[in-house]
Amino acid sequence: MMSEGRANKFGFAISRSRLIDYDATDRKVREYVTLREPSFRLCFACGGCTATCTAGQHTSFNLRRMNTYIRRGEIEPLREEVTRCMLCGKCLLVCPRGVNTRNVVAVAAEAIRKLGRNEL
Amino acid sequence: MNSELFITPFNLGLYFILIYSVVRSTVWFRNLSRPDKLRLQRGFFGRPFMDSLREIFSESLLHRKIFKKNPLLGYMHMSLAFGWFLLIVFGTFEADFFGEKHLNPPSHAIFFRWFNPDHGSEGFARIYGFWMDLLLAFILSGLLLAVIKRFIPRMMGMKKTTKHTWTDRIALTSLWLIFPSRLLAESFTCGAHGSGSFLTGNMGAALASFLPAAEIAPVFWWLYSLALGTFFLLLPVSRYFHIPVELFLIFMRNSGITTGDRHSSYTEVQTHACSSCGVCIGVCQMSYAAGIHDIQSAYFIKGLRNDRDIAAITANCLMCGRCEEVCPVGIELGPMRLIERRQGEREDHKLRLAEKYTITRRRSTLEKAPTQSYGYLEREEPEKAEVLFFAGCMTHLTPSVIVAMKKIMDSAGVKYRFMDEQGGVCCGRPLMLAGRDKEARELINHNSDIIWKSGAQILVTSCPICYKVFRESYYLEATVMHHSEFINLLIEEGSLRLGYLHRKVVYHDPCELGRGSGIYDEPRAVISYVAELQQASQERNMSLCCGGSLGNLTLSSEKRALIAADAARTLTVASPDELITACPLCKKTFAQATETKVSDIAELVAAALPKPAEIAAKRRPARAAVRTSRIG
Amino acid sequence: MQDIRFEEGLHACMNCGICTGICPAAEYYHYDPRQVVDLVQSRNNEVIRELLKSETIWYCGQCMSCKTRCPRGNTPGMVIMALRKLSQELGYFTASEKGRQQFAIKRTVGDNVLKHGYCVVSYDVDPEAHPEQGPAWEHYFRYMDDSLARLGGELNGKEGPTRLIPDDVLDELKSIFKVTGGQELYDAIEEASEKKAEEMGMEFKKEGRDFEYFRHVVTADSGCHQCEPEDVRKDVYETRR
Amino acid sequence: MSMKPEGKKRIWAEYQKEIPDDHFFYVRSCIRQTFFAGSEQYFLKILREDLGKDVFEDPRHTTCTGIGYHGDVVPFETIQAVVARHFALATEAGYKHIAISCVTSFGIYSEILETWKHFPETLERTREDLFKATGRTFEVPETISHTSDIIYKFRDEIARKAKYNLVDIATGRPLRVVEHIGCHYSKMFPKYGVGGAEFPHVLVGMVESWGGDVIDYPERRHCCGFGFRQYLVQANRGYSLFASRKKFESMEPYRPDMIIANCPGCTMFMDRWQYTINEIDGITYGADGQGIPVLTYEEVAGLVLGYDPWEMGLQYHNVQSMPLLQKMGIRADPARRFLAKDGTRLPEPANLING
Amino acid sequence: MKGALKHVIVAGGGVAGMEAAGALAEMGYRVTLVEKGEDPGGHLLQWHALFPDRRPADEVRNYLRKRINHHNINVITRTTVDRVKHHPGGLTVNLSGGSEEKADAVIVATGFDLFDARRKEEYGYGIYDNVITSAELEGMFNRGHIARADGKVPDRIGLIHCVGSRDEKVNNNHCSKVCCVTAVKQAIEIRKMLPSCEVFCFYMDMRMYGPYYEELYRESQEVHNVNFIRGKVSEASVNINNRLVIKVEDTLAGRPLRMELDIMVLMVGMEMAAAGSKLAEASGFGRGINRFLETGDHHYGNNLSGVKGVFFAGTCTAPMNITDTVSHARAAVAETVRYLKG
Repeated sequence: MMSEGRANKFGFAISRSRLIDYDATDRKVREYVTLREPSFRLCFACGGCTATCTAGQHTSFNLRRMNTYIRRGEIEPLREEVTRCMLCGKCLLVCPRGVNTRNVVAVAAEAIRKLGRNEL
Repeated sequence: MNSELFITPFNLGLYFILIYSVVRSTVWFRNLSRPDKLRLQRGFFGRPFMDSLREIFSESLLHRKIFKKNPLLGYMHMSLAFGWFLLIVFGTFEADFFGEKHLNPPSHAIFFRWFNPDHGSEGFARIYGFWMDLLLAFILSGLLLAVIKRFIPRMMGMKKTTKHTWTDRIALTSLWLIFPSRLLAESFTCGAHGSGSFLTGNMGAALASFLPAAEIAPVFWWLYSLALGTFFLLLPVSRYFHIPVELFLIFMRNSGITTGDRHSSYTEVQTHACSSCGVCIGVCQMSYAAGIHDIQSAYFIKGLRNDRDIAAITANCLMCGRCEEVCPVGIELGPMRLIERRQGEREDHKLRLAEKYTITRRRSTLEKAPTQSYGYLEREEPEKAEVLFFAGCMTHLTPSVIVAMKKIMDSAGVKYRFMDEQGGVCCGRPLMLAGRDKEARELINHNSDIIWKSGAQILVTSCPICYKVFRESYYLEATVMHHSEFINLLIEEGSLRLGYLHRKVVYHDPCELGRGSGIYDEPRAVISYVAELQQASQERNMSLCCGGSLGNLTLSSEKRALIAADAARTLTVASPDELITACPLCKKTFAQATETKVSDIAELVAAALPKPAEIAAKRRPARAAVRTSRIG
Repeated sequence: MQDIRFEEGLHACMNCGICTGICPAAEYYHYDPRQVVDLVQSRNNEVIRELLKSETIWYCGQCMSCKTRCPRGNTPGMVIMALRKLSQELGYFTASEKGRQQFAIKRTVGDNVLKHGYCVVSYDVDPEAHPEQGPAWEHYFRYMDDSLARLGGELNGKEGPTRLIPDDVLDELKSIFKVTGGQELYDAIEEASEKKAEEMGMEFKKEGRDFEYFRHVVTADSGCHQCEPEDVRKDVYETRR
Repeated sequence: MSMKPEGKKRIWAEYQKEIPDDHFFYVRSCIRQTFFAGSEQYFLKILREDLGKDVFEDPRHTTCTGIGYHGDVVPFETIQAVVARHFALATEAGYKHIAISCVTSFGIYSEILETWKHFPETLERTREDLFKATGRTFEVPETISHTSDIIYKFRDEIARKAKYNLVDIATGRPLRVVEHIGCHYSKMFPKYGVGGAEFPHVLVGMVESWGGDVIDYPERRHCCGFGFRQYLVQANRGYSLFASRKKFESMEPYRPDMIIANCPGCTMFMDRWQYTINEIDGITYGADGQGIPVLTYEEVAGLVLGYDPWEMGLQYHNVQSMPLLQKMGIRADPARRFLAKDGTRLPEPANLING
Repeated sequence: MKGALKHVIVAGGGVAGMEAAGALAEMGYRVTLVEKGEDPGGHLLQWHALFPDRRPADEVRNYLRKRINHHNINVITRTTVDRVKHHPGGLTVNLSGGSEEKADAVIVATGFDLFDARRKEEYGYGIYDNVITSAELEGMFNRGHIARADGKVPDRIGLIHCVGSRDEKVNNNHCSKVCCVTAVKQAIEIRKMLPSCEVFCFYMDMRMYGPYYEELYRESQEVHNVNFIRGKVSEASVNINNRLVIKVEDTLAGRPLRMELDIMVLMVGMEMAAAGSKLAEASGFGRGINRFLETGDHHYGNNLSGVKGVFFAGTCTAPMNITDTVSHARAAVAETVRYLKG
């Protein structure tokens, strides 16, 4: 809606919806990631990666939530997020489903950059 | 006399390759960075020159390295290279000595027998002829092996041999044709004139007995010349280009030029110096343990040489460095891959050259903005400490190692600060391995800042991955030590009193610690001090990768498991009580792959510590911290 | 927390999210009733104190849609009401932008109740302050007597709509407020707000609405009530760490 | 729209609350008496004159403080006592059935009765509080009804007296009506609402027996967005508008002729926000950009019974109803919308929707 | 001769009843198997394939049919056991239609009823087309054809876990145990039949407690690309294209989510069977948690009824999968025999 953001002449602002509208979101990134790192599918969101994450000790980076967002096609919140990973690889060792977590982040970051340049 | 027309293919080829080599080498030289140019110039008029000649003789001609690894293969290469070399040298003497005039064109040496069909009937010439035949036979024997290797590689003790492009095939065929055709050409000529020595003479006589030798001879002289000509012409576009290029490589290397972190003449030379011999394929665990057969260094280099998109190949490597250890040509394969992993390095190199040779200045179109950014990291104010202990991310997943290190340092009375007790920040090595140096720099700066502020004189880490990057990419005043080194130091200076454990153990050299940083002896010294150390079939510079390597971003967990299982099997053949490593990542990876107990060297040492009661009595103060000079 | 609405509104939550799924606030603010209930359930006073000081508890619109569906019979909406009351009693509400707004509600609705006997009074809804009420209301407001008369009412009349509430009745209301703690809550809100105003260096008056602090709480909007991951850490959900 | 009506009927059958036939004690709504005084007046008129019922209103009754309660400045104990005071007035006047004009109040009354049922000690405490504060005592009423329940109960009687129907007389097409139920009507205590929480029948019943078609659209159950503090405080109003807009966009494809609501807040906001959205985004909802008139059930009942729309106050909605009246075949002179006491014309307000 | 045989009446011809009857007959008891339906088989009759191995339900059906095909077994259908009374010297059993039987022992295997999805009003079962139950989906599998009510091929199907389970709003606090794995199984079957159809499971917890269940779950993600969203669906409605619109919180994202579905499958749970309840009331059996039959001891006496000579078998005591039901029935037989041997 064009009216979102700043306060209008009625003295209040209208924020954007936080609803994930699955029929409006775009799952290109998900397809890209799943194609290049099939183990991405295996995540069952236990959160082990997030718990052990080195970057997560310092910032909001949350791989478990990132996977969820990618699956839902909710990319906006990830643009910043993906750049925070240090690729240290701890998550790789704790993942109970053997997801190649580091590559998921790397590929996702790549996909999101490409999305920005309409190369997806 | 138009009957000499047949030498034109040879001459064409020869002069082409000579001119080409001169041009190409000047270009390479011009493209060198200033310092490298100077190195090369200095090298050319100094000891390096002699070293190079020696190396050329031993490696390019005798192929000593290959000999060591595999005599049969070595002989094959030697007979071809060295044999041919001798043939040329003595052929020239022959022409010069017995020819009608001195200083002939090369063709006269190569086709000597054609020009002097009756030569070598008696006296010294006869012996010389015998010698020449002997050389030819020597080469032919190598050729025979080459043919066998081509069709049944196993016989030459090689697991895989590299695939060929069509130019390679033609070049190869012509190469193979050279000597048989020379043999036949000379034989027929000798047969016709009743000359020749044991090989060409007898064979000639035999052939002449039922064939019109004089008429057939020219055919094979033509073939001989054509084979040579084609070979020379195809040389630059075929894998055999490595033969001349290797000479440049040797000169450059001996002059002290290294790969560095961007594409350059040197990387080009290395690329072309690869003979695709396939030795790297044989030692690659990805190949024989994980069944991935298309990413090995030979293919990587070939991709570079043919300027293909090899992103997938480049990424899919453990970076364990085993191939580099065995490369007969001594190509710095690790650094080359790292360069290639950096997004768009090759394009930039091309652009740099373009800018050098065209007036128009073009900018890299590639987006070089960092993919990661760590602005969120907050500066820290660490407490002062003489010894700073950095466990490393991975070590936090093996708390037993941390506990062991604390015990050891406490028992030795070391005053230390635990830098990353609350997690800390990654050392940056994983990012570098992913080709993200800019990003890694951010982390390096963050950590360096803390280390400097702490005023530490020794920085001890439990993780070889961190260790390597601390040593190579951090600018620090503190001496960087892996905990195996540090423990060794504590033992040497007697501040650590240890009992002896009656256990048989085998030691696994972690890639980044062993091949990566050259630390082989300290861990062994420490282990032997507290337990019985078994030999491993693959150790030190040929030690295996555990499969957990962070050097590979794309390898699946299943494949990693295969590599780990294979490596563990190899290490535990002598059924040791414990498998000791010095890397948390190796420890974790092996733990899933073997029944044998896997421990870190620190854990082993901690187990050898006397019970608290015993040490309570008298404890020597640690001097490690103050004695840094001795280590530094 | 002896609020009846806790007993009524809070049994073991299994984090199914059925409440958030239909929560109008969750769609608009960075708000997740499921997590609020889960936090309260933790019975961790530190966490709950954080919650009482946070923006989070002020996002709910009390439509109570959550009560209809919860498979464990919880009512996040009622838990929120209890938290808000607590936050005001303890004076924590002034710690958050949305919380401070309680002062505005007290000075409008709250005061109306005891002054006029109604939550809303027509002559109080000034079109100037309520442009969104639109032309219809503006007209009605200007010609109140005529319009109301036509609909069969009389402003401050004896009976019917918007009749005058006599003083004896107002006294009854006031005394009810005294007896039941309503007045106490009013005072708590006033007191904490005055303190906050001072802290923020803003003008404050004991009466009415025409002063800086009131205008501030009514209009202030930091615009970060939708904070996504980045701010979440600072957000109360993360204080469990 | 293919849906199985029998399924809904089944549910309605399950939620038939007891609505008394006569003798109501009437309590007003702060919002309605302020913004839709006509509706309350016509509720009384219809019940007393058209249906001949006894509805008693005690001028001493006050607000229930509901908006204060849900604005979190009034404690539960306090509102219990205030409501108890109304019960006392009813008891004194000998009434056992409360008729509540406001849905917020209705929700609170039901919450209080439920609380007293499950926690009898709270009833006792309230008795004490009230007595201490006012010296009054009270009987817990036998029933509480929302005034829409009562209109619902007599919907067929009204239909029999109908002068107009919810039908487009030009085409004979039943009007497409969106019904909006106030959240607090039955979402908190489904059994207190006719038809329960998921498929409330209270308005559907009226619309159907007066000839209209009800639209079931995805956001039917969604809140109008009043959200108490979310509207009361200027800075929060985006929340309120956002919720209404969500509903409008969800009902838009069905091209509704009108919205009927049983909640003071909803009636107001769904009307006010249509104006505001129009001002901000230039969007007008409804068939051919005429907006969607939002009417109270009394207003609709009144139209059906043939009362003058301007006497009921339809002109005091931002979305004017002329197109709707036209469809229903009701003749009402727009010129007579805004009159002074003496019958003289007042200046007309600018930019109303279908002004 | 037959008269000499002790007589056991088995109430209910489902999995438990058939297994118990078969086992008893084998051991030389005279068995009367009373089934309320057209013929024995219970809920298995309407199932297409079974978890976790997706084997055809027929295989188990046939096994059970063979099991009761024994000269010692007399099967009475279209009949229910209304009352069991113990008195010295045996049991009197009243059957529907007024007839009375004598028995030495009775095994109650009245099983479960599927939850009546209409009670979960917000999901609009029985109101909106294309809201179906897991049982109806099995029917579609049997017919080998999955389609919307209007016959169109669905592009997206949602499976809603815990419908009528773990929900005090419908007075069922228990977990029905088998729905999670059933959902995963059905999701895979849908993906196989309609590879272009997206499938979503909406769950609160994935309770993959049995052997091969977790593997099936993994397969559904790895091979069949089934999507899982953690959150209990709040409500469903239909839009103007008669597509279902659901509201749910994606609890792993902590945000509300809206999604259109072509078909919404309600994974209906297990409830005490109505027939069983009637029998229990009349015969004074204890009713345990969530109205299932109360057994003598939860750990070592969960076939005991508290009434002499009466034993419980199968899902009348609690939700169970087929494996457990068969074992439970065999245990009931063991108890019965021990009782009859005195």
